[in-house]
This record gives sequence, structure tokens and C-alpha cells, in this order.
Amino acid sequence: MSRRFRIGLFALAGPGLTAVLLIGMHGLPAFGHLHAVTGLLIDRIEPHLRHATDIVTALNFDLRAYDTLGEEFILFASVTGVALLLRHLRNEDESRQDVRGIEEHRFGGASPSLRMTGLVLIPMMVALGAYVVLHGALTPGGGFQGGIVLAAGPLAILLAGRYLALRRVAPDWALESLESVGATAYTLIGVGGLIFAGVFMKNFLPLGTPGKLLSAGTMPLNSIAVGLEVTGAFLLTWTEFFDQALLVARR
Amino acid sequence: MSHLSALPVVVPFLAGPLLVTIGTFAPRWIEDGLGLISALAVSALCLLLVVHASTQPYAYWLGGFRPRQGVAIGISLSIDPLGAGMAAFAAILVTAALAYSLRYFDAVKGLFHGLMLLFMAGMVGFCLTGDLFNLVVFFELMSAAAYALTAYRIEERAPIQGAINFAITNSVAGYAMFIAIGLLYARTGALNLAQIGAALDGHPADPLVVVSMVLLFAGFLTKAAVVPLHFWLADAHAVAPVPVCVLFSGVMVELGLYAVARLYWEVFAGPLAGHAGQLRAIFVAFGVLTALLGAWMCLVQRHIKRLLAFSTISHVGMFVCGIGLLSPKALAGVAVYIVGHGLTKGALFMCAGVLLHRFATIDEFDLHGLGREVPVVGVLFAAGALLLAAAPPLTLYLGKSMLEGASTEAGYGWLIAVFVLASAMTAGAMLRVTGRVFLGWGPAEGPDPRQARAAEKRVDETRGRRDHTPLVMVVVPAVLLVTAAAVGLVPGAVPAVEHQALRFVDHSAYARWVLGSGRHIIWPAIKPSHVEAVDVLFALLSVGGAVGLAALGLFGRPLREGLPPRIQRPARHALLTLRRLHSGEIGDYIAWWTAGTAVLGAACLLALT
Amino acid sequence: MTSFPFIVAAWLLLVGLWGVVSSRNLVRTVLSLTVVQSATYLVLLGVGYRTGGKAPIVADIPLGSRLVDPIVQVLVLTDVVIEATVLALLLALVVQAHKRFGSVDPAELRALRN
Amino acid sequence: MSALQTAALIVVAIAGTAVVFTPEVLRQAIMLGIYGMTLTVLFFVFQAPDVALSEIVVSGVGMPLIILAALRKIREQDRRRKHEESEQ
Repeated sequence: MSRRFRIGLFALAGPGLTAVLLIGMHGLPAFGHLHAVTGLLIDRIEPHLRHATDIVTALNFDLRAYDTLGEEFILFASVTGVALLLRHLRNEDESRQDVRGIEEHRFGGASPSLRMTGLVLIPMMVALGAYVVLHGALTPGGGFQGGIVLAAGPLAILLAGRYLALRRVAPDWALESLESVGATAYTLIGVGGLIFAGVFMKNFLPLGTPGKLLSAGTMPLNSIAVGLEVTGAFLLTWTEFFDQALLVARR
Repeated sequence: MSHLSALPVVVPFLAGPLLVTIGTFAPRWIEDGLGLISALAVSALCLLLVVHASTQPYAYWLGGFRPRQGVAIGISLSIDPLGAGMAAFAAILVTAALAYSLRYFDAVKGLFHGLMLLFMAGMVGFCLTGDLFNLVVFFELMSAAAYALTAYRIEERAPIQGAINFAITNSVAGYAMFIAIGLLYARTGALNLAQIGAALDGHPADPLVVVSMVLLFAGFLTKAAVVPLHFWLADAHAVAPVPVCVLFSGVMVELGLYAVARLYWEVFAGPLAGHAGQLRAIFVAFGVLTALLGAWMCLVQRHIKRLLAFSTISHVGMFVCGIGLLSPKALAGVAVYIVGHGLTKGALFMCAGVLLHRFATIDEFDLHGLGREVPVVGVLFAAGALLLAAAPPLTLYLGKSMLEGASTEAGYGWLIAVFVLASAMTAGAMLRVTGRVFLGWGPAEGPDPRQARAAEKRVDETRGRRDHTPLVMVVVPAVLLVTAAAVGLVPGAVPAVEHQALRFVDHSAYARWVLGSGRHIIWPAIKPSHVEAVDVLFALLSVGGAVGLAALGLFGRPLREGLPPRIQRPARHALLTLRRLHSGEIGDYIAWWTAGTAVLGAACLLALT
Repeated sequence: MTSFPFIVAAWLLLVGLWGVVSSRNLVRTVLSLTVVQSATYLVLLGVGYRTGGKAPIVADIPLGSRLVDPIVQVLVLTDVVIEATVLALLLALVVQAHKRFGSVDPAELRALRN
Repeated sequence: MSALQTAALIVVAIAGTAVVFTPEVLRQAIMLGIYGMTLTVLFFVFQAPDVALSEIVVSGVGMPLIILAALRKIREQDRRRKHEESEQ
């Protein structure tokens, strides 16, 4: 198919599809005037029902926790896929010598202050990430957002020019295990509902006082499980890509 | 019993991460064992759910959030025998694929098994859920696992390209669904299928409802590979490892159709009740186009896996016609047909896998006569072809005759001709392959050597010596074929499917059993439709046509070259154009996707509002 | 102007699809794909907004105040995760494609011509 | 709709268009990061702080690292290939 034909086809089809969409969207209620029964009902009953101050989190980790279960496994499957796709083949070589050279060249000579920044950043990011994960049920954020921040902490080591050191501390299997532990923990919390409360994913812990750190039943646990998984998942993804970019070369 | 409802998803969700974690250290037999046990367990659980739901379908409210005043605040698993049956079917095929790959792969650190289990979790969750957004979540889960599995052999070029095309096309399909969810939520304030359906009832369809239906259908029909949204399928199927192909062709593609049927009957049947005739015409148009184009492309392939892939597209066309007839009888026919087709097509891919293992090529002409070394596989391949041609009185024949009966009843009697032709063409292509590869018939030199290069594998997909076929690689397809032939002959099986299809299409009953308080619904008993005598004739026609086309393909070259150039030239030109459309370029595919969706949208807007 | 967010969403969809269709570089294709996906965020959040509504966090506001719809926000959260994962998978594929084909131009990928 | 929301939407539309039409891939990747920031702002004015936080971590850290590593790998391979060709 020639490029001209393709572009001609899209020149007709693209606006056509947009027109179809706009015709459909014309039937939407005016912006700002949604009347959605389910959302309104949840707004009204959630604070009594679930004791989470962040309704979005209550939906995420309790009312629609099953969606989040699926979402966690989308992440898990993709990261497993990335690990599979970026695996090192037999005819590929890890030239760690090269990397030392790159690290020296890129970071070593640059500036000690950059290194320091990297090293100082790590504990700060970890603390911030942990805070976001733990306060999932109270304030915006939760396991996913906090997990990425947590994962970004160790990666700040890149700035410090010590990528190989990171890989020594965190090899693939360790990151895979971290990710698996998180995903499994999330599933097991659901199974706990089945065992202790009779229904899969049903809350089986006391709801506590709204606004307290340990409130809203299993939600903080869910948030921590997701946090672990996301930390492992993103670290694994990043290191797989950085391995390719920095280490792996065809022999 | 209903406590088991969530377990078919939980089992692979626990086993998958475990496999990925221990894969670095564990020996191969642990991976195989854990994978097989999980898949078997899920199959058994799903079958239990089928039995449990067969008297009374039920909703399982996750987290115990039962609906309040008809408003679903949580997510439900809405379990009925057809949905649970699809889930069981998917799990059984996964079991078969894992058994086949016992001696097949050098599995990488548990990643293959882990991804297969997550793929299964995606498919099973997809079949069991009763929530629109959750449906899309599981769609994305099965897609994510499928993309990676497609490109399993990163040593080669074709799998990478196939996976890229697959991933981009299906991602775009997913976005269309997200937009549709937004539109439907704005209108109904609901995400549960039953609640959306109930909220839409009583008003004729307006453009918003029609457009959201179009976007959802376009998304799921992309998965189902309906022309012109189908381009990714042949690419992905031709390049994915054989055990993965078994699942792609056997069940993943058909799940797209399951979703379309589910969404139509439970959500859109109310507002569109007055326009069923128009919608039927639109479905049938897309279905016929898909059936014939797929069959033609199937006939001209020499890459055997690609040939099988196009045969799947052709069959999908027939299924779309069947679902589009919007009658319970046609739906039952499609359900029976899908089971028979999935098992048969899986077995055929497994046979192709044996050829690939033994001879390191999958090109029909390169394999000329080589198949004599593996006569058993030849018998299996021929048997599979005849099954797909709906040879009476086996499962596929029963499904197809129901489909044909429903076509006549709906006033689309001419569809039977299309079905016969498409079956004959696809089965003919497979019989031709059987003749050339396993019997050494026909010329050994083919046209267009470019295709041969694509079919050659430089890298070995299998493990073990090439001069030996592992027993399990023959036994598994044989078992699948016997099951495919016999499952419909089990007394009461096909009438039970028809009975359940009647419940499936009961729009108002669905809302009652999902949102209601568990009151029992009494359905009227129906008399199962019987196979018409004339259907034998149609089946014999397609079998005979298949044999004829195979003979023409093997020995007919002088005949074809004897045709006057007046006929030859345009035919060759048309074929060339068609082949050029399947260019392997993602830009082309997305342009066609946009065009297909726009046409579907315009047709529906004009006809249904 | 009441449907402006949806018009912007439709525009982003069109532009993103154009990027995918016209791209000569697979990285560019993938980045354009994220623009298509962002159209879905706009539709969902646009649908869920209520004029004068507060964010659905009930810590410091009186019960019963007007809130924006929380459900669509949860859907978008999942959507964002999908965006990141699909991007990672696709870029892994693109890196491999470049290894095997020596190019990231879709027209140069010729393993699947019919 | 408030003026703030309108403004945020216009900026998003412009930034999204710019992502697609930025000529060079590395600049496009940077543009995608900027686009993510504009979306974050939009989500805030749409009263969706959870989503905004998600978007900022994904488009600010999660995706750029992946994209930059992929681009670096591609560039590295191009260089190596040219090098090999020139040696022959």
C-alpha cells in the first residue's frame, strides 16, 4: 500500500471517525452537570461505609478493588513481558568494563556535587514514597503513586554514577521477587476476605476512626501491597531498559 | 458453591507470580507441573461454575457490596453457563497448550509459564465479569500477556514486527472502549452491565447510545479480527510460538465475539429493539466480507501458520453473521461452532508445530513430500480439515446446521451459500497442504518465492533432536481432535447450549437475576431444534468443494494457465492488490482501523437512530 | 462552550491517530499513541466534573458538599497505569526491532510482507 | 466552565498537538514530558488530585526514563553499526 493511498484513506477516515465521535458526544449532559446515580450514592454513603477520607482510594482499594487487582496484574504481566523481551541472548554480551568507562566519563568527572545530590535524593525519595503509600486512604495518592516515587529513589544512584552498584544490590530475581510479593499480597488480602468474611475481597479488619493512619480496614494493607509491587515493577522495567542501553551489546 | 466464583481468577494470580519468582532457580519440571496443575484447577473450577449456574445464573458481589436500590456500588461476577462455559473452554485450551509445550520450548526462567497463566486469568476474568469497566480491564490483561507471548522468540525479526502490529492495533481498540465507557457512564451513571441495560431501557437509541455501542463493538471486533480491523491477526498468528497460536486462534479471538454478544443482549437490546433488522443487516455485511476475504486469503497462502490464521478470520466472519442474526438459535449455533472450531484449529496449529520442529520450515512448497516421515500428523491434519468443513454428523456440523437454520428463519437464507463457500475454501486450502506436504502430490515449486523466505525459521523454536517427534506433540492434538468431533455428540449437550442461549438473550431477565435479590426466574422450556435433512447436503457440498479446491490447487496449474488472459490478468491483479493491503505496516493498519470504525459508526448512526 | 473538553478530546484522538498513521519512526508511533490515550482521560474526567464540585476527599469539607464524580477518577487511574505499561512493552519491542532490522522506520520492517 | 479550566484545556490541546508534530524524536520525548505536566494541571483544575498525582509520577519519572533509555540504546546501535560498516 503506498504512502499516498494510506494518507488519503486517513484524510477521509480520520475526520469521519471524529465526526461520529462528536455526534455521539453531542448527547452528553452539559459539562459540569453530570447526574450519575452510582457516583452520587457512593459520595453519600462511603464515609460511613468505609471510613476512608479519600473516596477515590476507597473505590480503588475496596469498592472496586477487583479492578485494581486486574490493574496490578496488567502491570505484572507487562513487566514480565518487558523482562522477557529484553532478556539477554546468548550471542549478546554484558560489557561491564565499558560501563565503568561510561560512568567515569559521564558522571565521574562531572562534579562531586551531582553525586552528592544523587545520594541525598535517595533517602528523601524513599521517605516521600513511603509517606504517599501509607496515607493512601487519607489523602490523594496511594500505592501506585508512592510506589513509583519509591522506585525512583534507588534509581537516583544513576546520578551518582553507580549503576553497576545498584545492579549488584538489586539483581533481576530480587526485583521480580519484590514485585511478586506485592502482587501476591494484594491477591491474598482478597482471599483473606473470602476466608474471614465469606466473600472474596471483603474487608475483614476493623474500620477504625476516619482520618487515622490505621483506618479504613484493609485499605492501608492493599496500598502497601500495591506499593511494593509497583516499586519492584518499575525498578525492574527501568533496569531492564538501562541494562540494554548501558551494558548489553551484540558480540 | 458460589464461594468458588472468584477462584478461577485467583488461582493463576497466585501461581503466576510464584512461577516468575522461582523460575530463576527451579527446574523445568516444577514449572511445567505448577503450570499444568493451575490450568487444570481453573478448568475444573469453571466447569463447576457451569454446573452451578445451569439451573439458576447468579451474581457474585465482590467485597460483599450488594446493589442498593438497583444501584451497583461494587463489581459483580455475573455467572451464567455460557459465560462460565467460555471460561472453562479457555482454561481447557490453556491446559492443552501447556501440555503440548512440555517438550517444546526452552522456557525462559518461568516467564513463559507465568505469562501463559496470566493470559488465562485475563480470559477467564473476561468471561465471568458482569461489569463493563472490569471487562475492559481483563481485556487489557489478556492483551498485555498476549503481546509479550507473541514476541517470545526475540531472536527473529518477524515475531517482533507481528507483536508491534498486534499491540498497537489492540491498544487503539482499547482506547475506543474507554471513550465508550465514559459516554455510557454519563448517560446512565452505571458501570454494571445489568444496570446500564436497565437504565437504557424504554428510550429509543439516540446518537450517544449508538456511538458508544459502535466504539465498544469496534474495540471487541478488533480482537475478533473482523475486516477491516483484522490486519494484526495474520501477522501475530503467523509469528507467535505454536502453543500461543493455539490460544489466539482457538479462544482469544472468539472472546471478542463473546463480548459483542454479551453487550448487545444485556445492554443495547432494549433501546435497539425497534431497529434489530437494520443492525442485523450491518452485522451480516461485515460478517460476509470477513468470511469471504479471509477464505480467499487463506487459499492463496503457502505459509501454513498464516494460512491457518486466515482460516480463523474466515470463520470469525461466519460467527459474526451468526451473532448478528440476533436470534438465540444462531447464538447457540455459534457457541457450538466456536468450541468445535477452537479445538480443531488448536490441533491444526499443533500439527504445524510438529512440521516446524522436524523440518525447520513452515512453507508448503519447501515441505513438499517431507511429511511422509510423519504420517500420523498427516492423518490428523486431514481430519482437522474435514472437521472444519463441517463433516456430518460431528460437532461443527451440528453448530453449523443450527446457524443455517437460523439464517433461513431470519430471512437470510442466502447466507448458507456464503458459509458453504467459505468452509469449502478454507478446508480446501488445508487439504491441499495435506496432499502436498504429507503425500507429496502436486508440483514442488511454488509461485512467489518471497513468501518462502518468511516461512523459514533460522532459529529453532523447539528443544530436543529434530529427527524425532516427541509423543506428547502428537497425542495432544489427537485428543483435541477427538474431543472436537465428539463433544457435540454427547446426548443433551447441544440442546443444553440452545436452552442456555435462550436465557442469554433474555435482556430483562438478566437485569433481574443480576440486580435482583436472588429470586428464581422461571424460564419456559423449549423444544430443541432438530437438524434438517437438507443440512447434510450443504455439509457434503462444502466437503466436496474442499476436496475439489484442494485438487485444483495441487494439480490445476495447467488448467489455470489455460485460462484466457482476459480472466487471468484481472484475477492476478486483484490478488496482488489484496496482498499489498496486508503490508505489515502499522500505519496502514491504523488507517484501515479508523476507516472501518468510521464506516461502522456512520452505518449505525444512519440506520439505528 | 459546554462541550469544549470533549472537542479537545476528539481533537487529541484525531491528532494522535494521525501521528500513528503518518509516522516514519516507531518511537514516534508509540509516543503518538500516548496522545491518543490521553483523549480517553479527557472524556472520562470531563464527564465526571460537576460545576463547583470539590475533589472527592472528605477530610476537611462538610458532609454533603457537592463533589465531582469519584468513579471516573478511579477509571482514569487504571487508564494511566495501562498507558505506562503499554508504553514499556512497546518500547521494548521497538528496541528489539531496531536490533533485528537495523531501523525503526515501519516501512523498513519487511518480515511480514505478503 | 471556569476560565482556568478553559485555559488548561487550550494548553493541553496545543501541547498534545505539539507532541505529534515535533520533528526530532528526542525533542518529542521531552515534549511528551511537558504534555504530561499540562495534563497534570488540567486534572488538578478538574478536581482530580489522585489522578494528577498519578499522571505526574508517570509522565515525570516513569515514562521518561524508559523512553530515554530506549532512545539511547537505539542511538548506540546505530553508531555501532556505522562503525562496523566503516571498518569493512
